[in-house]
Amino acid sequence: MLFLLELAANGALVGLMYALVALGIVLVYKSSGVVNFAQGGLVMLGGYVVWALLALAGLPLLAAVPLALLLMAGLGLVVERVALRPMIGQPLIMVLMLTLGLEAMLRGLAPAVWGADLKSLPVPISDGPLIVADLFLNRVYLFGGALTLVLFGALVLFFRSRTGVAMKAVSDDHLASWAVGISVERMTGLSWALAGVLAVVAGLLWGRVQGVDWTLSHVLIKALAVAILGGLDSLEGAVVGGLVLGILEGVIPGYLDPLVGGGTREVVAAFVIFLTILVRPYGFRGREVIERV
Amino acid sequence: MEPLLSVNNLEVIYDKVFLAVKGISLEVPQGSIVTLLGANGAGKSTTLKAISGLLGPERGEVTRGVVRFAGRPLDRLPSPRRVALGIAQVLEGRRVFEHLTPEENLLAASTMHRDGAHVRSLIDRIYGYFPRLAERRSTRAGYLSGGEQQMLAIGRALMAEPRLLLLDEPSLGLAPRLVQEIFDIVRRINQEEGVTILLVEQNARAALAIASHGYLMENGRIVMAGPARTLRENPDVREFYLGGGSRMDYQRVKHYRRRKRWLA
Amino acid sequence: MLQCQQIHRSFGGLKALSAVDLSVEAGEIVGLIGPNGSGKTTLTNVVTGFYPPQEGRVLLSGQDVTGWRPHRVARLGVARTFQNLALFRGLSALENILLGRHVHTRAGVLSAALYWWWGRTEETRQRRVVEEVIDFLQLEAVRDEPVELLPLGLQKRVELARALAAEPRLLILDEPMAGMNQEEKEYMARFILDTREERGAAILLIEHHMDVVMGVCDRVAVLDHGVKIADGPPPRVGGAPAVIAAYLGEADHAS
Amino acid sequence: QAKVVHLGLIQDFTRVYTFVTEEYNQGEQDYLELVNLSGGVGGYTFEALVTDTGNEPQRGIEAYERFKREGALVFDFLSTPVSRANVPRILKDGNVLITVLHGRSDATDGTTFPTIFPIMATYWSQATVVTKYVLDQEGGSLQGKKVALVHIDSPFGREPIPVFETLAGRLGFQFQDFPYPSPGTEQSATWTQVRRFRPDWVVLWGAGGGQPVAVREAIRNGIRTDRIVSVVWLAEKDMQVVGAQQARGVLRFEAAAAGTEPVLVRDILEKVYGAGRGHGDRANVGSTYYNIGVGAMATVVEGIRIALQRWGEPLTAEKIKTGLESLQGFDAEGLMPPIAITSEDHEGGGVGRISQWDGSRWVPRTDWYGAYRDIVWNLVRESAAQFRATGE
Amino acid sequence: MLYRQCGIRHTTYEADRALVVIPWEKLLAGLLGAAALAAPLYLPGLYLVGYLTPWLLWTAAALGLNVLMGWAGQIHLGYAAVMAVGAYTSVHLAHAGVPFLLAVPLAGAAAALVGAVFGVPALRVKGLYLAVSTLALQYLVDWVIVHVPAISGGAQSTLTAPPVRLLGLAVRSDAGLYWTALGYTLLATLFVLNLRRTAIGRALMALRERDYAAEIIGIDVHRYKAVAFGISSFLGGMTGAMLAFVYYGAVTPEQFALDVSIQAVAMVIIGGLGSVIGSYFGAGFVLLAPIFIDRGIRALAASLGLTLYAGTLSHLPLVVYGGLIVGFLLLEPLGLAKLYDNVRNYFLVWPFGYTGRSGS
Ligand SMILES: Nc1ncnc2c1ncn2[C@@H]1O[C@H](COP(=O)(O)OP(=O)(O)OP(=O)(O)O)[C@@H](O)[C@H]1O
Ligand SMILES: Nc1ncnc2c1ncn2[C@@H]1O[C@H](COP(=O)(O)OP(=O)(O)OP(=O)(O)O)[C@@H](O)[C@H]1O
Ligand SMILES: [Mg+2]
Ligand SMILES: [Mg+2]
Repeated sequence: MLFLLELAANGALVGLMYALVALGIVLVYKSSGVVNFAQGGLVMLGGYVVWALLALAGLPLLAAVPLALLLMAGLGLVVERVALRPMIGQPLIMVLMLTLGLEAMLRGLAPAVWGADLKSLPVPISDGPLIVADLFLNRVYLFGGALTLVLFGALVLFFRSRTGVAMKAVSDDHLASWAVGISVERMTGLSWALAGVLAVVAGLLWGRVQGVDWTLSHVLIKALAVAILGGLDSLEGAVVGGLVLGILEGVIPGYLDPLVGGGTREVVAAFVIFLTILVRPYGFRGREVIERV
Repeated sequence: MEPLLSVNNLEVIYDKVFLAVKGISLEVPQGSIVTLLGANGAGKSTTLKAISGLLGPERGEVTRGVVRFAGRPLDRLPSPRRVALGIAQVLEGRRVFEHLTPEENLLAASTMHRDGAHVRSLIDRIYGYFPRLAERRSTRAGYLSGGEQQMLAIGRALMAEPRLLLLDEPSLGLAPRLVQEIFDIVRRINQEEGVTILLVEQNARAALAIASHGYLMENGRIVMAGPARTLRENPDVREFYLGGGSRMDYQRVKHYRRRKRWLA
Repeated sequence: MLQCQQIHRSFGGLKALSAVDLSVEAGEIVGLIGPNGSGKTTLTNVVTGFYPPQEGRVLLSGQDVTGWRPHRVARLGVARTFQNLALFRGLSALENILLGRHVHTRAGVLSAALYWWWGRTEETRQRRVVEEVIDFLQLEAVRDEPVELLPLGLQKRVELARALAAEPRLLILDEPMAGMNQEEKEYMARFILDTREERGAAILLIEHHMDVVMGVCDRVAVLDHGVKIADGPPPRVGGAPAVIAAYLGEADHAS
Repeated sequence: QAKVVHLGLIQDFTRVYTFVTEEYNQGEQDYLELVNLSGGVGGYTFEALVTDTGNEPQRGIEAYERFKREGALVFDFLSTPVSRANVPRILKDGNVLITVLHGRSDATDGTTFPTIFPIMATYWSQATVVTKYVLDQEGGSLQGKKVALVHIDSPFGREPIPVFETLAGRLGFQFQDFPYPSPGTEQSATWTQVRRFRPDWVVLWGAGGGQPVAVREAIRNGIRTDRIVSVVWLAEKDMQVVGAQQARGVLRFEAAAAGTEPVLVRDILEKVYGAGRGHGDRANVGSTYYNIGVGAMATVVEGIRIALQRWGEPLTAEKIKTGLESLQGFDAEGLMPPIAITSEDHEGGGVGRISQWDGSRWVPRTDWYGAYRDIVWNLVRESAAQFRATGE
Repeated sequence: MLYRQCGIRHTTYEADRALVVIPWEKLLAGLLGAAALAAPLYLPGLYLVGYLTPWLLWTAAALGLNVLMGWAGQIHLGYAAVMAVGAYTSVHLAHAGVPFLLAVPLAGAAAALVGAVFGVPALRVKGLYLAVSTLALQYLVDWVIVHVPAISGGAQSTLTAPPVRLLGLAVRSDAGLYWTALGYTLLATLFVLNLRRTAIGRALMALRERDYAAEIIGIDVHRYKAVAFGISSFLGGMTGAMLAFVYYGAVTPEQFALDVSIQAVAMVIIGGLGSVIGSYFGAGFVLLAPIFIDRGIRALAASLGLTLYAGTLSHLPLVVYGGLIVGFLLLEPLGLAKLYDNVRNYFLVWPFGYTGRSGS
C-alpha cells in the first residue's frame, strides 16, 4: 500500500512537472490554434540561458532568473514577429511544421554557442529525501509541482481578463478577430512571450533534475501527450492530464514491470492515452469542434 | 463636404494571379446608408475587405487604387488600426467566436477601449438593441441560431463604436421576420447613433428600401450607380435584382434564359 | 416516398424536434419553413441518418431506415445539399460532382492500381453521367476550377450537381437560395422544377425566400420550436396567423 | 607527393551520443595531430575526415560511402545504430571499423567479423569486470546478496542482462533488473521499486543525461555511494551535475585512464596545445571521454605502424587489420590496459578496471583485469553464429 | 508554345484524365525518366548509393504517408512503426525461404493489417488527438521489437537481409540496387497517381475535407478511413522492406524509431500535403539537406580558414536546416510543391500577369 502511495505521489509530482511544459503548449494553442512543437526547444534554451547568466555572467540566482524570464519573453516576441506573423491565416499544419523547424534551430543554436556538454544548474534545493508520512518525496519535484499550480492559477485568472478573452477569440477565428479590432499579432506575440516565461521556469526545474544539455528538449514529447490528454486548449486539462499521466506512469510499471520483464511504462502510458482519447475524443477538458451541418 | 469613405480606382488580386476587383470607385457620405449590390462573385465582399484591410489572410492584395477614410488614405494600415479609426466590418456568414459566449464575444471586441466601465455600458447598450442576446449571454455562440448569431456579429462590430459599419449580407439565411428585425435595427443604428453604413446585400428590395444610394457591381466592376430611388426604378435592376416578390410566378420562368450583362 | 413518424430529437436539454410527422410523396415538392433554429435542418439530418431520432421512425419507400448510417441511407436514393455548403475544398467542381456518383461507383484499390486495364472504363462511364448533370446545370465553364475559388452561387450549383449526380429519388435542399439575387434565384427555381420534371425526383425544400417557396412547392410544412404548426397547400399555410406570427412577420406578408 | 592515411570519423555530434562525441572526437583528432607533429608513421601522416550523422543510419551510410571513395580505410562511427547499419557494407568492402565501447559486442569474434574491432571491453565484458569487483568487495562470496541493475530500456541497456543472470546463477546472488524508459531523465518510479528490492549493490547502465539522474536518485533512495557502480558512461561532468561532494564514492567501470597524467595526454597538452593546434577546448583534455578517444586512435595508429613495418606500402585495409591483430600488450603508454588482439579476439581481452569518484576526480580502485571470459565468449559465439546463420 | 494549357482540347474523357496533359511537361517527364534510368551510366557510385537510392525509397514512403495525411487528412505519428513491421516481416520471410519479389508485397500486407488496426481510433478522433493515438502504435511496435528477440534478431537486435534476388539473379551492384529502387518507386508513384484520379482518391479527399458530407453522399467513412490506413500502411510496409533489402542490408530497431516517423511527417508537410511531386521534394529535402548543409558548412569553414571545433561545426548545420524549414515555409506556406506550382503557373500564363478563371 505504501508502495502504491509512494509511486502515485511521486508520479503526481512528476506529472505536474510535465504539466509545466504542457501549459506552455496549451497557452500558445489557446491563443492562436497553433501546436507549438518548439516548446521543448524553448525549455532547453531557458535552461541554457539561466546557466549562462549564472555560470558565465556570474549573476546570483535571484538576478539571473528574472533576467532570463525577460530575455525569453523577448525571444517569444521575436519569434512571433519574424516567423509566425507572416504565417497567419496559413494552414495550421504548416505552422506546426514551422515550429518543428524552429525547434531544430534552437537545438542547434544553444549547443553551438555554449557547447554541447552537460551543464549543472546550481539551484539550491536539497537532494535529500523528504519523508512525509513514510513516503519518500523528491523535493525538486515537490517544488516544481507547487510552482506549476501557482502558475496555473495565474494563467486561469489571466484568461478571465479582457485580454485573455481576446486571446481565446483569436484562436477561434483570425479574420473575425481582426475585423473586430483585436490585434492578432499582439495576442500571438503575448502568448509566445508567456510561453517563453514558462519555458524558463520549466528549464530551471528540469535542468536542475537532469543537467542542462540538448536532451532537455525531449520533455516535449511527454508534455505534448499531457496537453493532448487534457485537451489541447484547456489549462485545467493540462494539469489534470499531467497528474493522470504521471500517476499512471508511476503506478502501472511498478506492478507490471516485474511480471513482463520491464519497460512497460511508455507502452502502458501510450495505451492509456489511446483509450482515453477513444472515450473522450477531445481529451479530458478540451473543447469540442462545433460543426453545424 | 468630403465623403466619409471614398474608394478610388481600387484593384484587388487574389493569389497573385486572379484579378477580382478591377478598378472600382465609390463614395459613402457621412451619416448615410449606401448599398452595394451585385451578383454572386462580383467582388462585393472583396471590396469590403479591401476597405477594412482584411485581404491579407486570404492571399489577396490591393494592387492599385486608394481608399480614403475621413480624409486620410488608409494605404497599408493593419485592420485593428482601422477598427480603432472607426471602420468595423460584419463579415459574411457571421463568423462569431463559436467557443466563446455572446458576452465574451463582445468583451473580446473591446480591446480598443481602456476604460472597463465604458465597455460595460457599451455592452449594455448592445443588449438594449438585441434583448435576445442578453437572454443567451452565457451559452456558447456556436450553438446560437442563425439570427442570433447575426445579431451578435453586428453587436460585436458596434463594440468599436464605429463611424463606418460595413455590413456583408446581414440577411443571409435569416427567416423573413428576422430580416425585417435586422434591417430595422440597422436603420436605428444609423439614425440613433449616426453610424454611416455600407451595406452589401442580395436582398436588393430591402437594401434599396433603407439606402439612400446604391452601386451595382458585376464581374469586379461598378456598372451602375445612383440614388436608391433611381435604381429601384431602373427596369434592368427590377428584372434582375428586385423580381416580382411573392407575385413572381416561378413555374413560368423561362427555360435557360440568357443572362443579361451590362458589360460583356 | 418519405415518411417521418413522431420524430423526437433533442440536444442536451434542448428539444430540437418534438413529435414531428412529415411525408413527401413521389414526385412531390414539399417546402419546409420555420424560424431560425426551429429544427428544419435537424429534421433533414434525422432523415439522412446523421442524427438518428431518439424516438419515432423514418420510412423510405416503406423501408424502415431509422438508425441507419448515412451512407446506407444514401444508397436508397437520398441526396441533399447543405445549408452552409459542404463542398470538398481542394477538389475541382468536376471531382466534387463525380463524388456524387459514389453510390453508383465500384471503387477498388485494385482497379485503381490497374487503371489502364480496369479503372479507366469505370471512370469514363461515370464521367458520361456527370457530364449530363454538368450540362443540365450549365457548369461547363467551371468544371476544372477548384470549388473553393468559385463564387458562392456557383458553389451552390455544384453542390446541387453533386446531389443530382447520385440520381436521387428524394432530394433534400437546405436553403439552396441563400445569398442569391433575384436572377440567380430564378435560375435555381427553374433547376428545381426541372429536376422533378426531367429526373422524377421528390424534393424537400427548405427556404427562407417565401416567394420561391410559395411559387414552386406543392405543399408546405411549417416548424416552430421543433413542433409542426402547419402543413398544407402554400396559400393556406401562408395565410395562417400562427405562421405569420412565428415566421413571416407582418410587413413582409403585406408586401 | 604527401602520403596520407584517411580515417573516417563519422560520428553523432548532435543526438543521442552528443554527451560523449565532442570530447571523444577531440581526443582522437588531437592524438592524430600529435603523431603528425612528430613526423607521422612510416612516412605517412594522418587526416581525419569528420562529419556528423545525427545518429541517423542513412547519414552514416552516405558519409561512409563518401569517405570510402576519398580513400579512408579505417572508420569510427561511435554510434551503435550507425555502426550496425554499416556492418554489411564494411564487411563487404573489407574496410576496418573500430567500435569502441559501442556497436555489436559479438564483433569480438574476429573470425565472424574479420574487420571489426571493439578494441576496448564490450558491455558484456564490462558486466563481468563489474561483478568481479563486487565479489571481491564482498570478500569473495555473493551468496544471498542482492544486485540491482538499473538500466535504460533500450538494446544497450538490456545488453548486460544475460551476463548478470549467468553470473547470478554461478555466484549465488540475487539479481533483478529495473528498466527506466529513455531518455532516462525521469526515473522516480523505477527507484521506488529499487528501494523495495533492498539491493546490496546497484549497477547503473545508462548514458548521457540519464546517468546523473540515476546517481542522484540512488543516493536519494539511500544507497551508499560506494555501492553504486556504473557502466563506462559516467564522466566528470555528470558528477558535477549530481554535486561533486555528494557523489563522492561512486564507482564506475573504466576503459582508459582519466586525467592528464598519462604520457600521451601530457604530450598532447605540451606539443599540440603548446603549438595552438588543438581540436577543441583545452579544458576537455584529460577528461574521461577525451582519453578514451586518444586510446582508440593510439591503438589504430599502432596497428598501422605495425602494418607498414611488416608489410610495407601500399597501405591497405587488409594490412591494417592484420596489423591490429598483431597488437600484443599494447597499452598506449599506460593510458589503456595492455591489450592483446588476435585474429580470433578483436576485443583485446575485455580488460578494464574500477575507479572511484573522490569528489574532484576519478581514482583507480583496482588494477586492469578481465574476468569470467568463458561467459563472455559463450555469448559471443552464440550471437556470432546467429549472425552467420542469417548473414547470407 | 509548349508551355501552354489553352489550346489543348480533349476529345475523349480518357484523354482529359491523362496524367500529364501539357506537351512540354510530357517532354520533361520523358527526359527526367530517361535521365533517371541512365543515371548509373554517368553518375559516380556515391550518388547512387549515397543519395539517389535512399531518396527514391524515402519518396515511396512519403507517398504512402501522403495518401493518409495529404488526402485522407489523418495525421500519423507512427509511420516508421508501420515500416518496421514491413521490414521485419520481409526479412523473416526471406530467411524462411520466401523469394524477394513475394516477400515485399507480403510485408506490405502485414503492415497494412497492423496499420489498419491502428486506424481504428480515426473513426472517432481527428487531428492531433489522432496523432497521439498513432504515437501509441510507435511505442508499442518499438517495445515489441526490442523485447522479443525472435523478432529483432537476438542480443544484437540486428537482422541481416539476404541479398535482393530478381528473376533468380542476385542484385548486388550499386547500379542494380538503384534500378530496383527506381522501379519500385516509379510503380508506387503510378499507383498513387492512379488512386488520385479514381473514385478512391476522391473519396479519401472527401473525408478529409468534410467527413459528414462524405458520409451523406454515400461514402462509408469508417471503411474508407480503414482503407486509407491500409493503403498507406501497405506502401509503408513495402517501403520498409525495400529499405531493408535494397539500402540498409539489415534491419535494426533504430532505423524505424520515433524520430523517423517525425521525419516522414516532415517530408510530407514540407513537400506539400497531398502532392505527389511534393513527396519527391519533401523526401529529398529532409533526407539530403542535413547532409549537404553539413558538407557545405565544413567546406565553407575550411575555405575561410576558420578553425571551428567539430562540435560547433556539427551544430551549426542544425541551425541552418531548421532555418531553411522556417524560411521555405515563410516563402511559401503551402510547401515545396506549391513553390514549384507557382513557377509553373507563371509559365502557364506567361506572358500575361494574371488570368481570369481559365474557363472564362
Ligand atoms: N481567397 C480567394 N482566393 C481566390 N479567389 C477568391 C478568393 N476570395 C474570393 N475570390 C474570388 O473573387 C471573386 C469575388 O469574390 P467576392 O467574395 O468578393 O464576391 P461577392 O461579390 O462577395 O460574392 P458573394 O455574393 O458570393 O458573396 C470571386 O470570383 C471569388 O471566386
Ligand atoms: N449538434 C448540435 N448540438 C446542439 N444543438 C444543436 C445541434 N444542431 C442543432 N442544434 C440546435 O437545434 C435547434 C434546431 O437547429 P436547426 O439547425 O435544425 O434549425 P433550422 O431550423 O435549420 O434553422 P436555420 O433556419 O437557422 O437554419 C437549434 O436551437 C440549434 O441550436
Ligand atoms: Mg460576398
Ligand atoms: Mg438550417
